[in-house]
Amino acid sequence: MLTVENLTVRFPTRFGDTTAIENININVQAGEIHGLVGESGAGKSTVGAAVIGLLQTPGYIAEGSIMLGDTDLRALGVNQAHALRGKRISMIFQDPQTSLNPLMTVEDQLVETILAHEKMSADEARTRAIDLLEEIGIKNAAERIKSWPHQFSGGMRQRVVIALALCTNPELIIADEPTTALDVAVQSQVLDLIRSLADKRKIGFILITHDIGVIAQIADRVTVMRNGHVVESGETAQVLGRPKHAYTRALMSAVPPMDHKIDRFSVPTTEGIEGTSVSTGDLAEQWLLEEKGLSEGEQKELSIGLSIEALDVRFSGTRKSLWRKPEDFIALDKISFNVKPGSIMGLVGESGSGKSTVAKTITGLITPNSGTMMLGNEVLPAGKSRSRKHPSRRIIQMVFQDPYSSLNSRHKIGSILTEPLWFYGLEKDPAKRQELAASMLALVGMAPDAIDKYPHQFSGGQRQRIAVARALLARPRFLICDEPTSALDVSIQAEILNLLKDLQSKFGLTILFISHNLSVVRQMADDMVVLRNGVIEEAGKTEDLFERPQAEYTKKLLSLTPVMPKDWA
Amino acid sequence: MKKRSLRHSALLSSVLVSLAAGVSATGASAETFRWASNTDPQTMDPHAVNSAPVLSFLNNVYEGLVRRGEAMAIEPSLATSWEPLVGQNGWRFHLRENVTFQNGAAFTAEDVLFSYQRASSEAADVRSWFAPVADVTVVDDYTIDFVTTAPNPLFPDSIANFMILDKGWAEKNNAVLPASDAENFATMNVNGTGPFVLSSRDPGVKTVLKPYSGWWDTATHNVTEAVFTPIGNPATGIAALLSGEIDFIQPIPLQDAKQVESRKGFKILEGEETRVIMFGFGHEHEKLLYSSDVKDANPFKDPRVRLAASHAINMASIDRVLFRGKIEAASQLVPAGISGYSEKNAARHEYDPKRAKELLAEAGYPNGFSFGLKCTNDRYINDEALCRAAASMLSAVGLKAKLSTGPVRDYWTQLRADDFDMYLLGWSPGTFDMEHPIRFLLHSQDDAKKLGSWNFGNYSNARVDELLPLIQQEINPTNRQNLIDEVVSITQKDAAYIPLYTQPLIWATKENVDMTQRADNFFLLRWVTVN
Amino acid sequence: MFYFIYKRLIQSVFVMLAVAFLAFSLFRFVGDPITQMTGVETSVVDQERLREELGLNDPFISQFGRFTVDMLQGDFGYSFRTRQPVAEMIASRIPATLELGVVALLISLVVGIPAGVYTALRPRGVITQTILITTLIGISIPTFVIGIMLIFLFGVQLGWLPTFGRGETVNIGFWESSFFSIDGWRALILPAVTLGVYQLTLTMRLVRAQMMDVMRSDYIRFATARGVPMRQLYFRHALANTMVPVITIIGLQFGGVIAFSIVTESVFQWPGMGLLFLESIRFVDIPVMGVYLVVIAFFFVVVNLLVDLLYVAIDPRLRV
Amino acid sequence: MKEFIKRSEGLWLFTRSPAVMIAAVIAILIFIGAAFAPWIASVNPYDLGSFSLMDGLLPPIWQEGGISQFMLGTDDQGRDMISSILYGARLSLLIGLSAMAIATVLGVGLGLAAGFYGGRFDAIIMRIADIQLALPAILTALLIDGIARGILPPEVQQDLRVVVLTLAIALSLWVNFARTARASTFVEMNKEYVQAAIIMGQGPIRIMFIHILPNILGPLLVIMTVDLASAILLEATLSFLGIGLAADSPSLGTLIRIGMQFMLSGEWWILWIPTLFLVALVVSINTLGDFMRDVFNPGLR
Repeated sequence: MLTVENLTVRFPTRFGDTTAIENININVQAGEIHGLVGESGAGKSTVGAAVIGLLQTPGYIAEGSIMLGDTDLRALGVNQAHALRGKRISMIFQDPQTSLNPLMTVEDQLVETILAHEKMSADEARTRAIDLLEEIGIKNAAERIKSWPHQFSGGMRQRVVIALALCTNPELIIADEPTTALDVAVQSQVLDLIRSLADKRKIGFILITHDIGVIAQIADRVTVMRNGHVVESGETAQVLGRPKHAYTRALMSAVPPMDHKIDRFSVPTTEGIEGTSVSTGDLAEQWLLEEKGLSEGEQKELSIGLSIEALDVRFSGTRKSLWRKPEDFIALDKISFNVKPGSIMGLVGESGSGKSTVAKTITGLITPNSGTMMLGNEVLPAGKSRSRKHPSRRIIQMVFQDPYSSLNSRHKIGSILTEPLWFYGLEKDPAKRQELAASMLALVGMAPDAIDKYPHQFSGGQRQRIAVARALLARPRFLICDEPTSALDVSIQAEILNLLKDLQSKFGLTILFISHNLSVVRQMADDMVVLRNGVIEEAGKTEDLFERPQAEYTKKLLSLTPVMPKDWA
Repeated sequence: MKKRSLRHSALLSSVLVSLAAGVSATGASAETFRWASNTDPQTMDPHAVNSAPVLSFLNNVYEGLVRRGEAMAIEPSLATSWEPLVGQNGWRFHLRENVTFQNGAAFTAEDVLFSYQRASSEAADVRSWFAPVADVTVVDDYTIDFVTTAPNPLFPDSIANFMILDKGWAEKNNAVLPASDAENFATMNVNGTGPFVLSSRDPGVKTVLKPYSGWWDTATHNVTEAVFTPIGNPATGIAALLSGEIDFIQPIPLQDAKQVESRKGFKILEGEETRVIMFGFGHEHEKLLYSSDVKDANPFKDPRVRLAASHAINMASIDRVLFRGKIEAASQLVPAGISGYSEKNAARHEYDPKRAKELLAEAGYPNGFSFGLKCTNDRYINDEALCRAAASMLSAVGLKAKLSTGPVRDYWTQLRADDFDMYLLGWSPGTFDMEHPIRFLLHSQDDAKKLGSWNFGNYSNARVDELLPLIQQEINPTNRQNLIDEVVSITQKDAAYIPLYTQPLIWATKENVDMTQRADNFFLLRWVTVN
Repeated sequence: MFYFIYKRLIQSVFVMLAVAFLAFSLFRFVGDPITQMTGVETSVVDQERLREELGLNDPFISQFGRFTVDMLQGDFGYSFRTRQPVAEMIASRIPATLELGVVALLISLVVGIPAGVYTALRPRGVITQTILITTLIGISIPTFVIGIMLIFLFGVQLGWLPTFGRGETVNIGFWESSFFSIDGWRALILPAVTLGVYQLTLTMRLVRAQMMDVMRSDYIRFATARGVPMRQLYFRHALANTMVPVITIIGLQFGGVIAFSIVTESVFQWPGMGLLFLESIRFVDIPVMGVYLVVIAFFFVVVNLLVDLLYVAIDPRLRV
Repeated sequence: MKEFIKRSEGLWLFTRSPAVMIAAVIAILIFIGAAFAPWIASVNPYDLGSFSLMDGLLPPIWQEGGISQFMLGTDDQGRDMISSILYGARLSLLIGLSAMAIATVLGVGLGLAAGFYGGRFDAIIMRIADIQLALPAILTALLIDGIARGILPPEVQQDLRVVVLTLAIALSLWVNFARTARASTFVEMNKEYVQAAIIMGQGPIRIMFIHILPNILGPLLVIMTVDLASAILLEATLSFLGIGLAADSPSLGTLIRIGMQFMLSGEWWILWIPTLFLVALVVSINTLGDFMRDVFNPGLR
């Protein structure tokens, strides 16, 4: 049905034209879900945009043909192409939060889209819209259709988005990361919906995603892309189960398995990191170990634990009326857990479960309503009562989720890295600070000359390494990693996870590892806690929890996470 | 505008102006006469405020015992004749009979007495006119006596703007006294005996007058309705005139006169006001306030320094460039034509920078000195430009003037606070007699006797102080002129002030309108004819 | 939401009081009302007596207290210059200024929004560049020069429009309006254009920037991807979403319009509050100046409140 | 050279937009002319002794009566127009730049603090901003002018008019900066680098100025250019309303105000030459501001 041949897209820049994708061939049949997988920068989205004719200016199609049935999409005029959009090809975007016009009701948007393509009365369009909503699984659609987008939850919103894409019975839907912003439970429902639409309505899908698990779960065929080229293409089971190409194999091996724990990830390719002489990191290593002159083994005994007792956090709600008191929102409901010295504790939960609130409370960003926190044997003052000079400010360090915003983009790497040394008074001599920072970069696997560059000159994975280096330069004993890899590609994720593991074991760090990704936690954590709506659902040894989950919620989470069929791996 | 400049300047104004020159304005309607001025009369109460816009406007509605003719001379109005009282100081006025107010009430001596009481009350701003009056007595319905404390030959001249209200009307409407803090009936309503009656008033926007059919005098105007609009921005005013929306405007900026005149259908009325523009000094200050080099002395105490300043000013070039040849240089504090003007002392200190430098050297300042010159920028025609030019001329002889200009709203306050070294002042004698400036500007300051109240620098000369009462009381014109000549000669020698020029009057009107331009800048509708 | 409005009201009162206080304190420095109120021949003694009567010798705080208390009781005092009640003077001038301001604002919206949309959708076009440069030149010439230029062009030269004033007005109750006569409208055009040109440029540039931003948003891309007609896309989707920030700025600008109307009114002899205020400054008419400022602050506060309500009307997310 | 230009996005864009280049050339010429006015101008228009009324009202050289000594003619005082304009631009730019600088420091400081602390502090700052917005610029100018006159000794007042005017303009412009800085700070506050700094225990001053400020400079720079232009225009307007500078030390605005008197009298150059100059200056500053916004916000291109 859709045949893309030799598609090449170029973007003119001040350095001349750059090629975004080159010689892409893709074939999608009716009722087929065609997965398009690859890491960021692979050109997946450009393929989708080129097919629907919405390339970001000034990009242009340099070569190739795109045929939808008998229609040559490249031959269409501007108006014809626009008329075709929605009618025969539609598209779903990643974030349901931003995909809907916030100022129009769902009904308006549906009716408008239907009327744009079909000759019918507004009433008929409305009836059709309601039917559509029913079909994609919105209950009480006749009522709900009058709502505004913000009145739907994330999953429901993505359903509305799909309904909008379905309005006029398109032959092809391009779904660009349709579930990336969703929790696992919702993700699974949306994927089911897509599958059933493909089967029932015989719609062809191009499913663009970086999540190999998702592909494995629903795609019929898959195309693996890298740097604008097709690496491998074919039946899903064949490509993922018996990959021919080395890249695909490496990619598969970087995916953390859900069903067993592995020691280290085998890293597919390098960003030119391993090549740097590891010996330059010796200085930093020595420095990290030299505290009180202990050897590597003894250092571990200095490890510090954290115990949390009945921690309760409430946020005051917005006042809705003059006479009513605002209702509090309970973020954490008297939770207690214990992070053993020198261990990694995993904290798992869906969005809104309170994971990040835990991290913020421990770091003092949030003042809890009640509860105590003990760092080692000492009480950790909470929130605002923790003085700026409190020793825990150094002992507890944090690695954030978004490597793009966690480094100040206007500061050089050197100044970012030496800041803790200077600030905590760990090293008085500025020259030594530079030296140490450079060495720490080597320790986390980066070239020491990065010190003179700015964050934007690095990729996400490299930035996350820098963030880890910054945390280490405070000589921490306790590290909080809040979704440290969720913004990264799977191969980079593997590298960072390896790095964290290595450092943890070498320096006897205690780590609180926060993630929504169960398979990652399984690889990383000794113990884990499952959090839901501010309440601990289950806690225990990681292996026990995965093998013998007790709580219903944990079971559900485990069952919904897309996994690759065992025989593929 | 020169024809040539058109070819060279593609800029809009020239084009506009030149193109417009060919378009004739629409003719003024004989029915309605529209005129504009830059200030709205702030009240309709003739006694509340002693300001030219109010008095000028109300002269169309109210009348006094006497009035001024086209040439400023006193002529009978509500009084048909007057003579000095016999046996005591003062004047007797014989009132006109068969005069009715605009509400129909008859005019009698009681109304004059009432108006006197009203105008001399504490709430009246014009009460200073009646400072010499000891008593007023009604002799009969049409005769009234004003008794003065001393012989006062000028008294009838000084009350030309003393307007008569109807006693009954004022009492009925609770306007016995001028409004002092709140409004009263008379601030927005009128009831005079004059040629025009107020038809509607929207303060600051529009005031409409209609002829009063019961006026005692023969109307020489042909105006059936007169609409007054204040227009503050001079350019807007000119535009309104040129577009035909108004028939007459007073005053216009003098640099625009040529442009208006060059257009078909418009003309300019030029004349001289009675106002003399002058510089004053801080005679009594111990030291200069604004000097950067002379800190602890006041060179202006020395008449030679003041004389030097006077010799430094080139009136001819000020006239040519700034005033486009429209001003008359002044030698004394009143212009020629005002009673008491000293023919004997008509010569100005001529422009002589060399002499000025010599005088400065004699006074001990061969290199001059710096000082502050204070000026208004919104009070007199071209006041700011004048001061800039003067400062430049003074600097040329070594009198390095630091100019500071500001709006008039706090200018007098600064002058009263002695916050100046040298300053600009314009003076128009309210009585049209030389005695007026002598009393206000030349006599030593004396708050109790209300003398020298605008003599900010406190110029003080014992002989002048001695001469003022003599002048005030002298009935014989020749003797009186001699006394005045003496004052003028003393103050000229002393260079008490530097009189500069008489302020010009530039009015613009449609060509088909005839009117009289009076030297006090009053515009009276009764002299308007629209052809 | 009611709580929100309630909070807003409290804040507004505070803002107005503060403006009144600031305003009042500045009048002490503007000049001396007495010398402006009296003629040249008035003696110093009489001036002093008048000053005492008007309470100008009282301590500043008691003057301000009296001013505030009187005002809260609805007594706005009397003008020093004309002796008329200030409330009446200002009230009679409000319609002129408001009508001028509203029409100027309308011009800026009616022209500015489409121009902003156009220049956003065709960012590289010749027309766009022309519009951008012309408006830039328009706001670079001081308002007073533009006003006089327009007067001479349309009033004197072409004779199409009046050069000053409001023309014929119609009274509707206390409201004196120029909206109900041809003459009134003709008189309104030039000053409104003069006043509106600056706002127009601001509005246009703002709409343009916002529009360009919105056009890149996901929901516009999604709407494009499902083939919503272009016209609907631009005007229903994009423009509506542009409006939220635009309204804020326009609301703030209304204050600017009223303030800048001082210049426009003085050039066109437009009998509004600004003209009255300028005259009041000239004559140091403290009561009028004080009330003017409070009225301005009141407008500002009301407009701000309206803007907040308008937000709620436009954006369903704010309707809690 | 070409490679060097390509390395910087801004420079590259610059070389590709002729309008921006022209604007830059004009702006630079005016800035240089203004900065070096005392060395370029033939006379010092502020020195009363250096010109003569005798030379008054001479037209530009290409018009009949013009003389080569005064290329663009003279005003009613006999001042050379070129010199007046150069000195006027100098003063206008001085006022504009310092007003902008003060407004920036004040506005950005308050906006940063409001965004950083939020809550009650933010509310108070924003209400102060409201009060400022409710006071038109002319009134602020009157207020400052009045206070200065009330507290300063007379001999310095005249010299300080520039300061007074600058302060008045700065006060009416700071709100823009405060609002923008506040909004941007709110955005930055949610970024993790700020949280990292807070967690470390760094002081608020350091976080605000070392960490946040460099990240919000982009939009502020745009406002700075736009406000520089408005400051220059505002000064002209205040001058028209009679609270500007004295006529003997004119800024561009004052020159235009004075020139208005000659709109009809035939001496067109006294009004239109400074106006043309002001337009050129303001348009080029604004064009550069637009260009900067485009560079800082690539999405708008």
